[in-house]
Amino acid sequence: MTDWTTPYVELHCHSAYSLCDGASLPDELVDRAADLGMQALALTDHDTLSGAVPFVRAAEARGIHPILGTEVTMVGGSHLTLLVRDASGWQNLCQLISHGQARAPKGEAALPWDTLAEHTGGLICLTGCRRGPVAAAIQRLDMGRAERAARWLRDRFGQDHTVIEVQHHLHPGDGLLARHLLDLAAHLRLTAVATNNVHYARREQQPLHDVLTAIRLRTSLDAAGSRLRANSEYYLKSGGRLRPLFADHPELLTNTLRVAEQCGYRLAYGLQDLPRFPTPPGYDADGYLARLCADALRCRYPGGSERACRQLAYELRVIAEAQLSNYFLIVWDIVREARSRGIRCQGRGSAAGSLVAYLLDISPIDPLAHDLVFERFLSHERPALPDIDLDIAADRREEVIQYVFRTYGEAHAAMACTFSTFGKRAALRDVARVLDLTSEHLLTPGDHADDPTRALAAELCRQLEALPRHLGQHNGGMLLTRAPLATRVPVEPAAMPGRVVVQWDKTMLEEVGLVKIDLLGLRMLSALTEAEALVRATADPAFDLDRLTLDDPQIYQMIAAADTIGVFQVESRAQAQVLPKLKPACFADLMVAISLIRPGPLQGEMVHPYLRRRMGIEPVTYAHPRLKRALAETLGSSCSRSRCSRWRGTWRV
Amino acid sequence: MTWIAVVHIASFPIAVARRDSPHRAHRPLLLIAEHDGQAVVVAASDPAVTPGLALHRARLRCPDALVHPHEPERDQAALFDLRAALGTLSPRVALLAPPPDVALAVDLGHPGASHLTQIAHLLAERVRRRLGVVPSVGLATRPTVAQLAARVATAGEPEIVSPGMEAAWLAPRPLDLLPIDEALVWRLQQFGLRTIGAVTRLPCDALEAQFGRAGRMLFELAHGRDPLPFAAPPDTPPLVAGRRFAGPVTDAHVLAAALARLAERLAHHLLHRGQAARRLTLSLTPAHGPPVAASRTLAEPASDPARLQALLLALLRGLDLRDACESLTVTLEPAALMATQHELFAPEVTHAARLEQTLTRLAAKHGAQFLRATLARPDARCLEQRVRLARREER
Amino acid sequence: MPDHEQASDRRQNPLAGLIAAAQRRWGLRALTWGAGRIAPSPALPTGLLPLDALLHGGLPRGRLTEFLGTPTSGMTTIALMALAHTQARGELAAWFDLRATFDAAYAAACGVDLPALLLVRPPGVIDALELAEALLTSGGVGLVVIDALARTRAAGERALASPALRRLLAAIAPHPGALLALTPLPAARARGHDDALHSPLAQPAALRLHVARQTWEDNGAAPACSVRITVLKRRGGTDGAATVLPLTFPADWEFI
Amino acid sequence: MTRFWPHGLPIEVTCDALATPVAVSIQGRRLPVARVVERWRVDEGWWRRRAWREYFQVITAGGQLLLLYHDVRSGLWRLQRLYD
Repeated sequence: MTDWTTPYVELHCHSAYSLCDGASLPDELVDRAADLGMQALALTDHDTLSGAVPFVRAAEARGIHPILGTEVTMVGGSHLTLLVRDASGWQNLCQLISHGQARAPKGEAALPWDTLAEHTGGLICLTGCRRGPVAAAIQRLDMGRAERAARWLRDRFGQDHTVIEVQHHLHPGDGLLARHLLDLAAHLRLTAVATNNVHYARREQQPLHDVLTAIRLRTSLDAAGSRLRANSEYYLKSGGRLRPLFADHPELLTNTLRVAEQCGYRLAYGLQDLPRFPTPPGYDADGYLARLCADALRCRYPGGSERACRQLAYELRVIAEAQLSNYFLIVWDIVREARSRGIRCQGRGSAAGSLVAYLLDISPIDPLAHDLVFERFLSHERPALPDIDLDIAADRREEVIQYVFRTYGEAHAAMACTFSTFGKRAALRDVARVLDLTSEHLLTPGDHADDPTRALAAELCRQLEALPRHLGQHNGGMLLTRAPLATRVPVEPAAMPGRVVVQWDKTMLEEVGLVKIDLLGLRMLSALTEAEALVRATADPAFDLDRLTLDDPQIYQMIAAADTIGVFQVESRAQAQVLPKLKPACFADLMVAISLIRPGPLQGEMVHPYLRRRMGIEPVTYAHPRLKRALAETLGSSCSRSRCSRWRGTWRV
Repeated sequence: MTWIAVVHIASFPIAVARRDSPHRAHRPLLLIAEHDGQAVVVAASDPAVTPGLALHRARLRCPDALVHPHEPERDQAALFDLRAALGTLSPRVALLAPPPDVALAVDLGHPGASHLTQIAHLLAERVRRRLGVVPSVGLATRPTVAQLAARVATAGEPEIVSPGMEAAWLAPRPLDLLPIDEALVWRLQQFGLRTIGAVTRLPCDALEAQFGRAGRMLFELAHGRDPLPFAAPPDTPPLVAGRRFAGPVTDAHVLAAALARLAERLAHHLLHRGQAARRLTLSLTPAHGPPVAASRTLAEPASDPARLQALLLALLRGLDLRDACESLTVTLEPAALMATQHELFAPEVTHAARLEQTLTRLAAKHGAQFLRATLARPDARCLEQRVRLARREER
Repeated sequence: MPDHEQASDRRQNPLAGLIAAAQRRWGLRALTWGAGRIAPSPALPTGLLPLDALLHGGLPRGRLTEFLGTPTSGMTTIALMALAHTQARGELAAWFDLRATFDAAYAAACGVDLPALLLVRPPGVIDALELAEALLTSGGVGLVVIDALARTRAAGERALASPALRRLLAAIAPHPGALLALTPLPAARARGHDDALHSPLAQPAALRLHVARQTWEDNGAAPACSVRITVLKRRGGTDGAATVLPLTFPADWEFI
Repeated sequence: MTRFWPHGLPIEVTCDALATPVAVSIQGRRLPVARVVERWRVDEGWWRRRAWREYFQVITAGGQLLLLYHDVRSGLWRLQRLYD
C-alpha cells in the first residue's frame, strides 16, 4: 500500500555497511525508496562512508538523489546524524569520520566534541536518535541540558543547518519525547524533521536485523533479550505510513524535502589526484618520463630501432593524454627503490604490453620482442585507469610499503580495504549460534519443508551470505593522494598499529576514479632470491638470475614432461594435463599455455580446438582472413585478452 | 566544633599495584579477578573501563593495557598501613568506603579554621608518600558532607565546607552526588528535581509521603545532615590516671576511695572520647620494693563508673599487698569497635529466625501455599514473561 | 543527650534498647541516632505522610484494618507502597493473594522487595486466617495484607462470620504485626454512602478506610490522580476525618 | 486490587479508524474509553513464538485505568492489567 500523497524523504538510513547493524545493501534501500516514490534518500551509516559508492551508483541508476551522510558516534557514546551539503561538507565529514575512528578501538568510534566544532562547514546536523544528545537529555527529563545541547549544535552548525530529529517507533514514551522535541524546536526556532532511523528496507527483514544484532553482541537471540529492538518499525516507510504517527505535525514530513534540497553534493573525483612526483628542475612529469624512456631506449636497443622509437612516441602520447606520466614516475620510483635495496620486484599482467613499462624497468618483458599489445594496458577506447600490479618479494614487501609511506607522507597514503562477506560457512555457523542450534543440525541434508526451524535458518543464511561482515586491509592496494587523504576519503585505523585503511575497497575506488597502486607480495620472488644466493654459494659465484635467457631447450623439455611441481604459473593440475599435449618449445608457447588455463578460455571451450590444431588433428582456419595476423600465434583461436585487443586493432586498420 | 576530614582515593587497587611495581606507572593497567568462570575487571586506570566489565571487552576499550590479577590481600595490607599513617594525626580514623574507591574519615578534633588547609595538605602528603597518588580531601563538620566534599574535590585542592553552609554548598550540585538509590534519583528527576537544592525546598512531609523512609533520608542528606550514626573505631592510646599519696597508706578504705574517684574520672574521660575500656591495669608502688600490678581483659568492654570501680576494687583485692602504698596508677586500654553497625541494627535477624521456624513448621501443612515471586526478566516486553512465581523452596 | 528520653525509648522500641545497650558497652559515640530517626510507636507507618497523619502514625499494630475501594481507587497501590515501606524499615511483610491475580511486576514498581516478600496463596478463607495467625504470632512479620478477604466467595463470607476470625483477632492482639484487609467494591457504587460500604469486616475491624479516586491529572507522563481517604470507623466508633493523597501509578516499562 | 492476568482476560474492544480503542467490553459490561494514556507496539520473538501486540494504557469514562493489548496475529483483545 504505497501512499504517493504525502511527500517524504528518509534522512536517516543504515545499510549493511553499518557492519552488523543494517540488514539491507544500499541498492536494496535505493530500490525500495524509488518504489515508494521518494525523490531522494540519505545514507547515514555508523561512522563510515563505505556504502557511499554503491549507494550513489544505485541511486543514479534509479533516478533518485543520493544524500551522503553518517551517523557519528561522539565521545561518551551519543549519536548525531550529519548530512553533506556541498564539497566542503564532504571534506569535513571525511575528516570527522577519520578522527572519530582514529580515537577508538576497531569497530568503534569516538569523536571529540571540539573536533566536531571545527568541522561543521557544509554539513547539516540532525540531532540524532534516542541516543542523540538532545533526545537522551529529554529522556532523563533534563530539559535544561537538552536545550543546552541543541543550542550548542545550533551555534556550531548555524540556525539553518541544525535540525531537530524526531522519531516515532511506537515505543512507550515516543510520543512524549516527540512532544518535548517539538517544543524545543519551536523555542529555538529550529526546523524539525521526522526520520525513521531505518535499519532494513522492509519489515520482513526484522529477523535478519535481529540476527545481525545478536552476532554483533556475540550472543544468542534468546540471551540478547531487550537488547534487540522491541518491534519491527525500523523499515523504510513511506510518508503515508509515517503520517498517522505525526498526525498533529504534518510539517515534520514535508520538512524532510526542504532539508534534502539543501544537500546538492555529488560524489565525483578527477583522475589526477596523485602526489606530484618531484621531477628535476626544468622537467615536468611528461618531459621527465620521455627523457627517462629515451635514455633507456638507447641502452636497450643499442643499434636504435625505428619500430621502438615509433612505439615509444605513441605510448608517451597516450600516457600524456591520459595524464598518467606522474603515475608512471611514481611506480618507477618504487621499483627503483626496491631494486636498490635488493628486493626482487616486477610489474605483472597487462603492463607487460607497454614499452614504457619495459624501459622504466617496471616490466622485464620486451613487448616488441614478444609482440605484446599496448592497448590491452592503456588505450583511447578504454578510459579506465591502468593498474600496474607490482609483484614484490613477499618477505620484504613491508619495506617497500614503508618507503611509500615515508616518501609521500602518512597523511597522503593509505591501504585500500576489503570487505569480507559472511559467506556460506560463516553465515551457517552464526545463524546456528544465534538460534541456539548446532550447525550439524542445519547441515544434515533433508527436506527443509519438514522442519520450520531449518527452513528459517536456511532462509536467514541465504540473506546473510552477501552482507559485509568485516572491513580488512587489502593485500597491497595503496591509495596515494596529493591533498591530505583524510580530506578526500574516509579512513580508519587498520589492525596493524599506525596503519590506516580507506573505507572503500578496490572496486569502489575504481568507480570514483582514484588510482591505486598494487604492491603484492609474491613468495616466488623471495624463493628466487634465495635460490640465486644458493646457486652462488654452491655452484657458480658469478651466477646472475637476470642474465638467464628464455631459450634453454632443457627447460622446455622439463616443462613438456609436466615435471613442473613448484614452477610458478605452470604447476597446477590443469596445466600438468595440458603441457604434455602442448609440448611448449619457446616462450611464446608457454604464454599460450598459461593463457589457456584461465577461466575465460576454459568456459569458452577454446582449449580443445587449440590443442587439436596444435597437434595437427584439425586444420588451422581463421574466422576471417583479416584476423590471420592477430591470431596466428594462437592458431586461429581467440584465447587471450591480448589477442582480442589486437583482433580489434585489425578491424580498425 | 569537631572537624572531619575525608580522604578519597579513587581506584585504590590500581594505586597499590603501581606503587608496588613502578614500571607499571606509565601504562594503562587492568586488575582482574575470576568471576563465574570469566575474567572480570576489578579496577582499571582508564575511566573508559568500568569495574565489572569482562576482560575481553575491556581489552577492546583499552588495548594496550597491562593486565594483572587483583590481589585483595595486598589492598588490605596497604589500607591497614594507610590507616596507621593517618592515625598518627588523629586517634580516630574510620573507613567509610572500602576499595576500589576508598574513603577514610579522620576526626580532626577542634583545629583552628586557619589550619584546615594545612591539615588537608598534610593528610594528602601522607597518602602520597604511602601510595604515590594525591588523594582528594574534603573537610566539614559532618562526616557525610565531608565525604561528598572529598568526592567533589580535585586532587591537591581540599574542599572545605564551613559549618552551617552545608545545605548551601550542596544546593547547586546534582542529585546523584548524594549516596541514594539510582532509582530514587530517576524518580526525582521525573518530578523535575535535578539539584540537591531543589529537594531542600520541599517539605519533609511531602518527600516522605512520596518516597517513604527513603524520602526522609533524602531530606536529611540534602540538608547536609547525617542520617546514619557515624562511628570512628578508636585505635587510641590508653588512658592513664594515678594518685600519689602524701605519705604511705595502709588503710584499704582510703585506697578504695581513691580508686572510686579515679574510676569516676576515667569514666568521664571515656565518655568524652566516646569509648569504653577493654583492658584495665592497676599498679601500686609500695614504700619498699618493686611496684606490683594486676590487669584484666574484659569480655565485655565497660565505660560505666560503677562497673569500673567494681572491677578496680576486685583487682586491688587480688593484689598481694603487704606494705604501705605510696601511689597507684590505673591504665585503661580502650576497646576498638568490633561489631559492625549492621549487626547492631539487625533485630530482624532474630525475628527472621523465628519466622523461618514458623515457616518450617507451616511448610508441613501449608507448604504449597507459599510462593516466591522473582523478577526473572525485568525488561521483558511481554509483561507475563517478567515474573516467575514458584513454590518457596523449603530449607 | 537527655537520659530520660532514652529510658522511655527503651521501653517502647527494642531497637532503642539495643542502641542504649551498645552505647553503654562501647561508648556513647560508638553509636548514635541519625537526625532522621523514626519515633517508635504502636502504629506501623505506611510511609505516605498524609495517611500516617490521618491515622496518628500508621496502621494499628495487632489489629485488623480494612480498606474499601472501587476499581482504580488506588487502594492496592497504597497497600503495596505501605508494604514496601514496611520492608524498607527492615520488617517482614506478607501478601495473601486470594484471587491469584497478584501483579508482581507492578509490586516491584511500587518498591516492593520481591525476594523478601512472603507471597501466600491459600486455597480458602479459613486457611488464610489460620496462616495469617501463625505468621503474625510468630513475631517476625510487621504487616500482613489479605487481598479481597471479604469478597472472595459466598463460602468465604460465612467463614468470616465463624469463630476463626475472632480467634485470629484475639491471637494477634499482643503482637507487633498489623493486619490489613482489602475489600474491593463494585465499580457501580462509585461514590458510595456509608450504607453502601458494608462488609463482613465492618464489625471486627479496628479501623476502616474508604479509598476513593477523585480526579485524573493529565501531566503527559505516568498516569496520576488524587485519592481521598476517609476514616469510616476507628476503634470505638465512627469517624469521618479525611485526607487527600496525590498518587502516581508507577509505570513498569522502561522507555525503549 | 491491581489485578494481573498473565495470559490476558479475553475482552471485546471497539476501535476507531486509526485502530485506537473507543470502548472496552469486559464480561459484558461496556466501558467507553475516555483517554489513551500511552500506546506501544511489541513485535519480537519471531524465532520462537512471535508476539505481535499493540498495547494500550487507557482510562475509561468511569475512571478505571486499564492495560490492554491487541494480539495482531489472532486478532483478539486481552486485558492484561486493571490498575488499582
